[in-house]
Amino acid sequence: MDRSSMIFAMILDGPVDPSAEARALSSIALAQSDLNTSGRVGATLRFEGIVRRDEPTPGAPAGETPPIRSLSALQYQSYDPMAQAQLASLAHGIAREFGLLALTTLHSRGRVRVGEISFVLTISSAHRAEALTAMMAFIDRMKRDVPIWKTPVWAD
Amino acid sequence: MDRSSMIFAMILDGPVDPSAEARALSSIALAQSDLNTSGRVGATLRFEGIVRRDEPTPGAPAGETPPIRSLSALQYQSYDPMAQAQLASLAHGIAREFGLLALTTLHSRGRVRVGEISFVLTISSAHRAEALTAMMAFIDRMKRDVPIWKTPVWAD
Amino acid sequence: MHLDVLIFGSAAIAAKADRVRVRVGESPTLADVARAMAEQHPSLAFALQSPRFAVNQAFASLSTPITPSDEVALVTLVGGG
Amino acid sequence: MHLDVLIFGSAAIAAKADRVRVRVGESPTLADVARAMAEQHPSLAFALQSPRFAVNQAFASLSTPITPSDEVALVTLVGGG
Repeated sequence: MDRSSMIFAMILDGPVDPSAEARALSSIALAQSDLNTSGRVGATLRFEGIVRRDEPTPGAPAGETPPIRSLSALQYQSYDPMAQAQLASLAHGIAREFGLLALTTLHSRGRVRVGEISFVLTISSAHRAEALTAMMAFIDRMKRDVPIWKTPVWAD
Repeated sequence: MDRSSMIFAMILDGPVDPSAEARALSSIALAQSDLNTSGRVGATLRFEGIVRRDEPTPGAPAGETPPIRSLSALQYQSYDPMAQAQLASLAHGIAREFGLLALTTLHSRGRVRVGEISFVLTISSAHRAEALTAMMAFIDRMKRDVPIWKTPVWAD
Repeated sequence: MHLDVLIFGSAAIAAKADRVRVRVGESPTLADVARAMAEQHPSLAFALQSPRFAVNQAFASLSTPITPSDEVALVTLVGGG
Repeated sequence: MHLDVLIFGSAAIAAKADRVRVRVGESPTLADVARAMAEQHPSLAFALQSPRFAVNQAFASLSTPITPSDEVALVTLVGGG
Protein backbone atom coordinates (compact mmCIF):
# COMPACT_ATOMS: atom_id res chain seq x y z
CA MET A 1 0.00 0.00 0.00
CA ASP A 2 1.18 3.48 -0.87
CA ARG A 3 1.90 5.26 2.41
CA SER A 4 2.40 8.71 0.92
CA SER A 5 -0.23 11.37 1.29
CA MET A 6 -1.03 14.40 -0.81
CA ILE A 7 -0.43 17.64 1.11
CA PHE A 8 -0.95 21.23 0.02
CA ALA A 9 -0.91 24.35 2.24
CA MET A 10 -0.92 27.95 1.07
CA ILE A 11 -1.64 31.47 2.26
CA LEU A 12 -3.11 33.53 -0.56
CA ASP A 13 -4.19 37.15 -1.02
CA GLY A 14 -7.89 37.91 -0.63
CA PRO A 15 -10.84 35.57 -0.21
CA VAL A 16 -10.66 31.84 -0.97
CA ASP A 17 -13.26 31.98 -3.72
CA PRO A 18 -13.69 29.12 -6.22
CA SER A 19 -11.40 30.64 -8.84
CA ALA A 20 -8.65 31.42 -6.33
CA GLU A 21 -8.95 27.89 -5.00
CA ALA A 22 -8.82 26.29 -8.45
CA ARG A 23 -5.75 28.37 -9.32
CA ALA A 24 -3.98 27.52 -6.08
CA LEU A 25 -4.70 23.81 -6.40
CA SER A 26 -4.09 23.46 -10.15
CA SER A 27 -0.71 21.77 -9.61
CA ILE A 28 -2.30 18.93 -7.63
CA ALA A 29 -5.58 18.62 -9.58
CA LEU A 30 -4.39 15.50 -11.41
CA ALA A 31 -3.13 13.79 -8.26
CA GLN A 32 -6.44 14.64 -6.53
CA SER A 33 -8.43 13.14 -9.34
CA ASP A 34 -6.26 9.98 -9.28
CA LEU A 35 -6.78 9.64 -5.55
CA ASN A 36 -10.54 10.10 -5.85
CA THR A 37 -10.83 7.22 -8.32
CA SER A 38 -8.37 4.96 -6.49
CA GLY A 39 -10.92 3.27 -4.24
CA ARG A 40 -8.76 4.12 -1.21
CA VAL A 41 -10.78 7.12 0.00
CA GLY A 42 -13.77 6.38 2.23
CA ALA A 43 -14.38 9.87 3.58
CA THR A 44 -13.77 13.43 2.50
CA LEU A 45 -14.41 16.32 4.81
CA ARG A 46 -14.34 19.99 3.85
CA PHE A 47 -14.46 22.96 6.20
CA GLU A 48 -15.00 26.55 5.08
CA GLY A 49 -14.52 29.44 7.45
CA ILE A 50 -16.63 32.42 6.40
CA VAL A 51 -16.54 36.03 7.65
CA ARG A 52 -19.66 36.73 9.72
CA ARG A 53 -21.37 40.10 9.94
CA ASP A 54 -21.94 40.33 13.67
CA GLU A 55 -19.08 40.21 16.13
CA PRO A 56 -19.05 40.99 19.83
CA THR A 57 -17.05 44.19 20.31
CA PRO A 58 -13.79 43.62 22.18
CA GLY A 59 -13.06 45.18 25.56
CA ALA A 60 -16.35 44.50 27.36
CA PRO A 61 -15.96 44.02 31.15
CA ALA A 62 -15.67 40.38 32.21
CA GLY A 63 -19.05 38.79 32.87
CA GLU A 64 -20.96 41.27 30.74
CA THR A 65 -22.32 40.37 27.34
CA PRO A 66 -20.44 42.53 24.85
CA PRO A 67 -22.59 44.59 22.48
CA ILE A 68 -22.88 43.29 18.91
CA ARG A 69 -21.39 45.44 16.20
CA SER A 70 -21.50 44.87 12.44
CA LEU A 71 -18.42 44.12 10.40
CA SER A 72 -17.88 44.88 6.76
CA ALA A 73 -14.75 42.73 6.53
CA LEU A 74 -11.88 41.12 8.38
CA GLN A 75 -8.32 42.14 7.64
CA TYR A 76 -5.93 39.18 7.91
CA GLN A 77 -2.27 39.85 8.60
CA SER A 78 0.20 37.02 8.31
CA TYR A 79 3.81 37.00 9.50
CA ASP A 80 5.60 35.76 6.41
CA PRO A 81 7.32 33.49 5.59
CA MET A 82 6.88 31.98 9.07
CA ALA A 83 3.10 31.67 8.68
CA GLN A 84 3.41 29.75 5.41
CA ALA A 85 6.08 27.47 6.88
CA GLN A 86 4.02 26.80 10.01
CA LEU A 87 0.90 26.07 7.97
CA ALA A 88 2.79 23.58 5.78
CA SER A 89 4.46 21.97 8.78
CA LEU A 90 1.10 21.63 10.53
CA ALA A 91 -0.43 20.07 7.39
CA HIS A 92 2.32 17.45 7.14
CA GLY A 93 2.26 16.75 10.87
CA ILE A 94 -1.51 16.23 11.02
CA ALA A 95 -1.53 14.07 7.88
CA ARG A 96 1.17 11.81 9.36
CA GLU A 97 -0.34 11.70 12.85
CA PHE A 98 -3.81 10.70 11.63
CA GLY A 99 -2.76 8.62 8.60
CA LEU A 100 -4.62 10.83 6.12
CA LEU A 101 -4.64 10.24 2.37
CA ALA A 102 -4.83 13.95 1.51
CA LEU A 103 -4.95 17.32 3.24
CA THR A 104 -5.24 20.65 1.45
CA THR A 105 -5.61 23.99 3.18
CA LEU A 106 -5.82 27.60 2.01
CA HIS A 107 -5.88 30.66 4.26
CA SER A 108 -6.50 34.27 3.28
CA ARG A 109 -4.14 37.18 3.74
CA GLY A 110 -5.51 40.74 3.49
CA ARG A 111 -9.13 41.81 3.30
CA VAL A 112 -12.02 39.32 3.24
CA ARG A 113 -15.53 40.74 3.22
CA VAL A 114 -18.57 39.47 5.11
CA GLY A 115 -19.90 36.31 3.46
CA GLU A 116 -16.58 35.50 1.81
CA ILE A 117 -14.42 32.49 2.67
CA SER A 118 -11.15 33.09 4.53
CA PHE A 119 -10.12 29.50 5.22
CA VAL A 120 -10.62 26.12 3.58
CA LEU A 121 -9.49 22.74 4.89
CA THR A 122 -10.17 19.52 2.97
CA ILE A 123 -9.24 16.09 4.29
CA SER A 124 -9.46 12.67 2.63
CA SER A 125 -9.04 9.48 4.60
CA ALA A 126 -9.93 5.81 4.55
CA HIS A 127 -12.54 6.16 7.30
CA ARG A 128 -14.57 9.00 8.72
CA ALA A 129 -13.24 8.93 12.29
CA GLU A 130 -9.71 10.07 11.49
CA ALA A 131 -10.97 12.77 9.11
CA LEU A 132 -13.12 14.34 11.83
CA THR A 133 -10.55 14.18 14.62
CA ALA A 134 -7.77 15.40 12.30
CA MET A 135 -9.91 18.36 11.27
CA MET A 136 -10.55 19.44 14.85
CA ALA A 137 -6.87 19.03 15.74
CA PHE A 138 -5.76 21.00 12.68
CA ILE A 139 -8.00 23.99 13.37
CA ASP A 140 -7.11 24.10 17.08
CA ARG A 141 -3.38 23.96 16.36
CA MET A 142 -3.61 26.44 13.50
CA LYS A 143 -5.15 29.00 15.82
CA ARG A 144 -2.34 28.37 18.28
CA ASP A 145 0.69 27.98 16.02
CA VAL A 146 0.19 29.77 12.70
CA PRO A 147 0.97 33.49 13.05
CA ILE A 148 -2.03 35.03 11.32
CA TRP A 149 -4.04 37.79 12.98
CA LYS A 150 -7.45 39.16 12.12
CA THR A 151 -8.55 42.74 12.64
CA PRO A 152 -12.18 43.80 12.29
CA VAL A 153 -13.17 46.39 9.72
CA TRP A 154 -16.39 47.81 11.19
CA ALA A 155 -19.34 48.63 8.98
CA ASP A 156 -20.11 51.93 10.74
CA MET B 1 -32.68 37.05 14.93
CA ASP B 2 -34.32 34.44 12.72
CA ARG B 3 -34.30 31.17 14.69
CA SER B 4 -35.44 28.96 11.82
CA SER B 5 -32.99 26.67 10.08
CA MET B 6 -32.97 25.19 6.60
CA ILE B 7 -33.30 21.40 6.70
CA PHE B 8 -33.32 18.89 3.86
CA ALA B 9 -33.01 15.10 4.11
CA MET B 10 -33.56 12.59 1.31
CA ILE B 11 -32.81 9.02 0.33
CA LEU B 12 -32.24 8.78 -3.42
CA ASP B 13 -31.57 6.00 -5.90
CA GLY B 14 -27.96 5.39 -6.89
CA PRO B 15 -24.83 7.41 -6.11
CA VAL B 16 -24.95 10.97 -4.80
CA ASP B 17 -23.13 12.43 -7.80
CA PRO B 18 -23.15 16.19 -8.50
CA SER B 19 -26.13 16.06 -10.86
CA ALA B 20 -28.20 13.91 -8.49
CA GLU B 21 -27.34 16.30 -5.68
CA ALA B 22 -28.22 19.41 -7.68
CA ARG B 23 -31.55 17.85 -8.70
CA ALA B 24 -32.38 16.81 -5.13
CA LEU B 25 -31.51 20.21 -3.70
CA SER B 26 -33.04 22.36 -6.47
CA SER B 27 -36.03 23.30 -4.31
CA ILE B 28 -33.80 24.87 -1.64
CA ALA B 29 -31.11 26.34 -3.91
CA LEU B 30 -32.49 29.86 -3.55
CA ALA B 31 -32.78 29.65 0.24
CA GLN B 32 -29.23 28.28 0.40
CA SER B 33 -27.91 31.14 -1.68
CA ASP B 34 -29.77 33.67 0.54
CA LEU B 35 -28.30 32.10 3.65
CA ASN B 36 -24.78 32.14 2.21
CA THR B 37 -24.92 35.87 1.57
CA SER B 38 -26.68 36.72 4.85
CA GLY B 39 -23.52 37.19 6.91
CA ARG B 40 -24.91 34.77 9.53
CA VAL B 41 -22.86 31.71 8.50
CA GLY B 42 -19.36 31.44 9.96
CA ALA B 43 -18.68 27.80 9.15
CA THR B 44 -19.78 25.24 6.61
CA LEU B 45 -18.78 21.63 6.89
CA ARG B 46 -19.34 18.96 4.26
CA PHE B 47 -18.84 15.24 4.66
CA GLU B 48 -18.86 12.76 1.79
CA GLY B 49 -18.92 9.02 2.39
CA ILE B 50 -17.37 7.15 -0.52
CA VAL B 51 -17.41 3.41 -1.30
CA ARG B 52 -13.91 1.96 -0.72
CA ARG B 53 -12.46 -0.91 -2.70
CA ASP B 54 -10.97 -2.96 0.12
CA GLU B 55 -13.09 -4.34 2.93
CA PRO B 56 -12.22 -6.90 5.57
CA THR B 57 -14.26 -10.02 4.83
CA PRO B 58 -16.90 -10.74 7.48
CA GLY B 59 -16.86 -13.86 9.65
CA ALA B 60 -13.18 -14.00 10.61
CA PRO B 61 -12.57 -15.58 14.04
CA ALA B 62 -12.31 -13.05 16.88
CA GLY B 63 -8.76 -11.81 17.39
CA GLU B 64 -7.65 -12.66 13.87
CA THR B 65 -7.12 -10.03 11.21
CA PRO B 66 -9.73 -10.71 8.54
CA PRO B 67 -8.40 -11.08 5.00
CA ILE B 68 -8.94 -8.12 2.69
CA ARG B 69 -11.21 -8.66 -0.28
CA SER B 70 -12.02 -6.26 -3.10
CA LEU B 71 -15.47 -4.78 -3.61
CA SER B 72 -16.95 -3.64 -6.86
CA ALA B 73 -19.88 -1.89 -5.18
CA LEU B 74 -22.06 -1.66 -2.11
CA GLN B 75 -25.76 -2.40 -2.34
CA TYR B 76 -27.79 -0.18 0.00
CA GLN B 77 -31.19 -1.35 1.14
CA SER B 78 -33.45 1.05 2.97
CA TYR B 79 -36.63 0.22 4.88
CA ASP B 80 -39.05 2.72 3.41
CA PRO B 81 -40.77 4.96 4.32
CA MET B 82 -39.35 4.54 7.84
CA ALA B 83 -35.77 5.26 6.71
CA GLN B 84 -36.77 8.55 5.07
CA ALA B 85 -38.83 9.57 8.13
CA GLN B 86 -36.00 8.70 10.51
CA LEU B 87 -33.45 10.58 8.42
CA ALA B 88 -35.65 13.70 8.34
CA SER B 89 -36.40 13.44 12.06
CA LEU B 90 -32.68 13.10 12.82
CA ALA B 91 -31.89 16.13 10.65
CA HIS B 92 -34.43 18.32 12.46
CA GLY B 93 -33.38 17.04 15.87
CA ILE B 94 -29.66 17.66 15.30
CA ALA B 95 -30.28 21.12 13.81
CA ARG B 96 -32.35 22.11 16.83
CA GLU B 97 -30.01 20.55 19.41
CA PHE B 98 -26.90 22.27 18.03
CA GLY B 99 -28.51 25.52 16.85
CA LEU B 100 -27.52 25.02 13.22
CA LEU B 101 -28.40 27.42 10.42
CA ALA B 102 -28.69 24.67 7.78
CA LEU B 103 -28.38 20.91 7.46
CA THR B 104 -28.78 18.96 4.23
CA THR B 105 -28.21 15.25 3.87
CA LEU B 106 -28.56 12.77 1.04
CA HIS B 107 -28.16 8.99 1.33
CA SER B 108 -28.05 6.43 -1.46
CA ARG B 109 -30.42 3.54 -1.98
CA GLY B 110 -29.41 0.70 -4.35
CA ARG B 111 -26.03 0.13 -5.96
CA VAL B 112 -23.10 2.51 -5.46
CA ARG B 113 -19.81 1.54 -7.09
CA VAL B 114 -16.31 1.88 -5.65
CA GLY B 115 -15.21 5.52 -5.73
CA GLU B 116 -18.78 6.83 -5.84
CA ILE B 117 -20.45 8.83 -3.08
CA SER B 118 -23.17 7.14 -1.02
CA PHE B 119 -23.74 9.80 1.63
CA VAL B 120 -23.43 13.58 1.87
CA LEU B 121 -23.95 15.74 4.94
CA THR B 122 -23.56 19.52 4.81
CA ILE B 123 -23.89 21.73 7.87
CA SER B 124 -23.85 25.53 8.18
CA SER B 125 -23.55 27.24 11.53
CA ALA B 126 -22.45 30.49 13.13
CA HIS B 127 -19.25 28.98 14.57
CA ARG B 128 -17.15 25.96 13.79
CA ALA B 129 -17.51 24.13 17.10
CA GLU B 130 -21.20 23.30 16.76
CA ALA B 131 -20.78 22.26 13.11
CA LEU B 132 -18.12 19.69 14.01
CA THR B 133 -19.88 18.24 17.04
CA ALA B 134 -23.24 18.17 15.20
CA MET B 135 -21.63 16.29 12.31
CA MET B 136 -20.20 13.61 14.57
CA ALA B 137 -23.49 13.24 16.44
CA PHE B 138 -25.48 13.03 13.19
CA ILE B 139 -23.35 10.26 11.68
CA ASP B 140 -23.28 8.23 14.91
CA ARG B 141 -27.05 8.45 15.33
CA MET B 142 -27.72 7.79 11.65
CA LYS B 143 -25.83 4.51 11.87
CA ARG B 144 -27.86 3.61 14.94
CA ASP B 145 -31.34 4.87 14.03
CA VAL B 146 -31.83 5.05 10.27
CA PRO B 147 -32.75 1.63 8.86
CA ILE B 148 -30.39 1.39 5.90
CA TRP B 149 -28.23 -1.69 5.36
CA LYS B 150 -25.26 -2.17 3.08
CA THR B 151 -24.32 -5.44 1.42
CA PRO B 152 -20.96 -5.92 -0.32
CA VAL B 153 -20.85 -6.77 -4.02
CA TRP B 154 -17.49 -8.52 -4.33
CA ALA B 155 -15.26 -7.88 -7.32
CA ASP B 156 -14.26 -11.54 -7.72
CA MET C 1 -51.15 -16.89 15.42
CA HIS C 2 -48.70 -16.59 12.50
CA LEU C 3 -46.74 -13.47 11.74
CA ASP C 4 -44.43 -12.40 8.89
CA VAL C 5 -41.41 -10.44 10.09
CA LEU C 6 -39.43 -8.32 7.62
CA ILE C 7 -35.65 -8.80 7.71
CA PHE C 8 -32.78 -6.90 6.12
CA GLY C 9 -29.04 -6.83 5.54
CA SER C 10 -27.04 -9.74 6.94
CA ALA C 11 -30.20 -11.23 8.47
CA ALA C 12 -31.82 -11.36 5.02
CA ILE C 13 -28.63 -12.89 3.59
CA ALA C 14 -28.50 -15.50 6.34
CA ALA C 15 -32.16 -16.46 5.85
CA LYS C 16 -31.99 -16.13 2.05
CA ALA C 17 -35.28 -14.23 2.24
CA ASP C 18 -36.61 -10.74 2.93
CA ARG C 19 -39.10 -12.00 5.56
CA VAL C 20 -39.67 -15.00 7.78
CA ARG C 21 -42.90 -16.48 9.12
CA VAL C 22 -43.10 -17.23 12.85
CA ARG C 23 -45.67 -19.09 14.94
CA VAL C 24 -46.45 -17.33 18.23
CA GLY C 25 -49.14 -17.68 20.92
CA GLU C 26 -52.17 -15.41 21.09
CA SER C 27 -51.57 -11.75 22.15
CA PRO C 28 -47.79 -11.90 21.82
CA THR C 29 -45.36 -9.12 22.64
CA LEU C 30 -42.28 -8.32 20.56
CA ALA C 31 -40.23 -10.27 23.10
CA ASP C 32 -42.33 -13.36 22.30
CA VAL C 33 -41.80 -12.76 18.59
CA ALA C 34 -38.02 -12.48 19.08
CA ARG C 35 -37.94 -15.74 21.09
CA ALA C 36 -40.04 -17.55 18.47
CA MET C 37 -37.80 -16.26 15.65
CA ALA C 38 -34.64 -17.52 17.35
CA GLU C 39 -36.19 -20.95 17.94
CA GLN C 40 -37.83 -21.39 14.56
CA HIS C 41 -35.09 -19.68 12.48
CA PRO C 42 -31.74 -20.53 14.10
CA SER C 43 -29.82 -18.86 11.25
CA LEU C 44 -31.12 -15.52 12.59
CA ALA C 45 -29.89 -16.08 16.16
CA PHE C 46 -26.94 -13.70 15.60
CA ALA C 47 -29.34 -10.82 14.90
CA LEU C 48 -31.58 -11.59 17.87
CA GLN C 49 -29.07 -11.38 20.73
CA SER C 50 -30.04 -7.77 21.39
CA PRO C 51 -32.81 -7.35 18.86
CA ARG C 52 -34.37 -4.11 17.77
CA PHE C 53 -37.78 -4.06 16.11
CA ALA C 54 -39.95 -1.59 14.27
CA VAL C 55 -43.73 -1.93 14.40
CA ASN C 56 -45.69 -0.12 11.71
CA GLN C 57 -42.53 1.75 10.62
CA ALA C 58 -41.53 3.05 14.07
CA PHE C 59 -39.09 1.70 16.66
CA ALA C 60 -40.90 -0.28 19.35
CA SER C 61 -39.83 -1.73 22.70
CA LEU C 62 -39.86 -5.47 23.38
CA SER C 63 -42.94 -5.11 25.60
CA THR C 64 -45.06 -3.87 22.68
CA PRO C 65 -48.12 -6.07 22.05
CA ILE C 66 -48.46 -7.35 18.48
CA THR C 67 -51.58 -8.07 16.45
CA PRO C 68 -51.73 -9.97 13.16
CA SER C 69 -52.26 -6.78 11.16
CA ASP C 70 -49.07 -5.08 12.43
CA GLU C 71 -46.09 -4.62 10.12
CA VAL C 72 -43.19 -6.02 12.13
CA ALA C 73 -39.56 -5.59 11.04
CA LEU C 74 -36.34 -6.79 12.61
CA VAL C 75 -34.15 -3.69 12.29
CA THR C 76 -31.10 -4.73 14.29
CA LEU C 77 -28.48 -2.73 12.42
CA VAL C 78 -25.80 -5.42 12.29
CA GLY C 79 -22.81 -3.69 10.79
CA GLY C 80 -24.49 -0.30 10.65
CA GLY C 81 -25.76 1.82 7.78
CA MET D 1 21.68 47.36 23.19
CA HIS D 2 18.56 48.39 21.25
CA LEU D 3 16.25 45.96 19.53
CA ASP D 4 13.24 46.33 17.25
CA VAL D 5 10.48 43.81 18.01
CA LEU D 6 7.81 43.11 15.38
CA ILE D 7 4.23 43.22 16.67
CA PHE D 8 0.91 42.20 15.12
CA GLY D 9 -2.86 42.17 15.54
CA SER D 10 -4.22 43.82 18.66
CA ALA D 11 -0.67 44.53 19.90
CA ALA D 12 0.03 46.51 16.74
CA ILE D 13 -3.30 48.33 17.11
CA ALA D 14 -2.54 49.17 20.76
CA ALA D 15 0.94 50.49 19.91
CA LYS D 16 -0.22 52.13 16.66
CA ALA D 17 2.87 50.63 15.01
CA ASP D 18 4.08 47.38 13.46
CA ARG D 19 7.23 47.28 15.63
CA VAL D 20 8.56 48.78 18.86
CA ARG D 21 12.10 49.59 19.88
CA VAL D 22 13.29 48.35 23.28
CA ARG D 23 16.43 49.06 25.29
CA VAL D 24 17.90 45.93 26.91
CA GLY D 25 21.19 45.04 28.61
CA GLU D 26 24.00 43.24 26.83
CA SER D 27 23.44 39.51 26.00
CA PRO D 28 19.72 39.53 26.77
CA THR D 29 17.38 36.56 26.64
CA LEU D 30 13.82 36.73 25.31
CA ALA D 31 12.63 36.95 28.91
CA ASP D 32 14.68 40.17 29.29
CA VAL D 33 13.18 41.49 26.06
CA ALA D 34 9.65 40.74 27.28
CA ARG D 35 10.32 42.51 30.60
CA ALA D 36 11.79 45.54 28.84
CA MET D 37 8.84 45.73 26.44
CA ALA D 38 6.31 45.71 29.28
CA GLU D 39 8.17 48.46 31.12
CA GLN D 40 8.93 50.68 28.14
CA HIS D 41 5.65 50.09 26.25
CA PRO D 42 2.89 49.75 28.87
CA SER D 43 0.21 49.63 26.15
CA LEU D 44 1.57 46.16 25.25
CA ALA D 45 1.32 44.76 28.77
CA PHE D 46 -1.83 42.79 27.85
CA ALA D 47 0.11 40.84 25.19
CA LEU D 48 3.07 40.17 27.48
CA GLN D 49 1.37 38.35 30.33
CA SER D 50 2.20 34.98 28.81
CA PRO D 51 4.21 36.10 25.82
CA ARG D 52 5.22 33.97 22.88
CA PHE D 53 8.07 35.03 20.61
CA ALA D 54 9.53 34.00 17.31
CA VAL D 55 13.23 34.49 16.64
CA ASN D 56 14.30 34.43 13.01
CA GLN D 57 10.86 33.18 11.96
CA ALA D 58 10.68 30.25 14.39
CA PHE D 59 9.06 29.91 17.82
CA ALA D 60 11.63 30.35 20.58
CA SER D 61 11.56 29.82 24.35
CA LEU D 62 12.02 32.69 26.79
CA SER D 63 15.53 31.46 27.66
CA THR D 64 16.74 32.00 24.09
CA PRO D 65 19.70 34.45 23.91
CA ILE D 66 19.20 37.38 21.53
CA THR D 67 21.76 39.26 19.43
CA PRO D 68 21.19 42.58 17.68
CA SER D 69 20.97 40.89 14.27
CA ASP D 70 18.10 38.56 15.26
CA GLU D 71 14.61 39.15 13.88
CA VAL D 72 12.41 39.11 16.99
CA ALA D 73 8.61 39.04 16.78
CA LEU D 74 5.98 39.03 19.52
CA VAL D 75 3.57 36.40 18.21
CA THR D 76 1.20 36.04 21.15
CA LEU D 77 -1.94 35.09 19.25
CA VAL D 78 -4.37 37.30 21.19
CA GLY D 79 -7.76 36.39 19.82
CA GLY D 80 -6.41 33.64 17.57
CA GLY D 81 -6.07 33.37 13.81
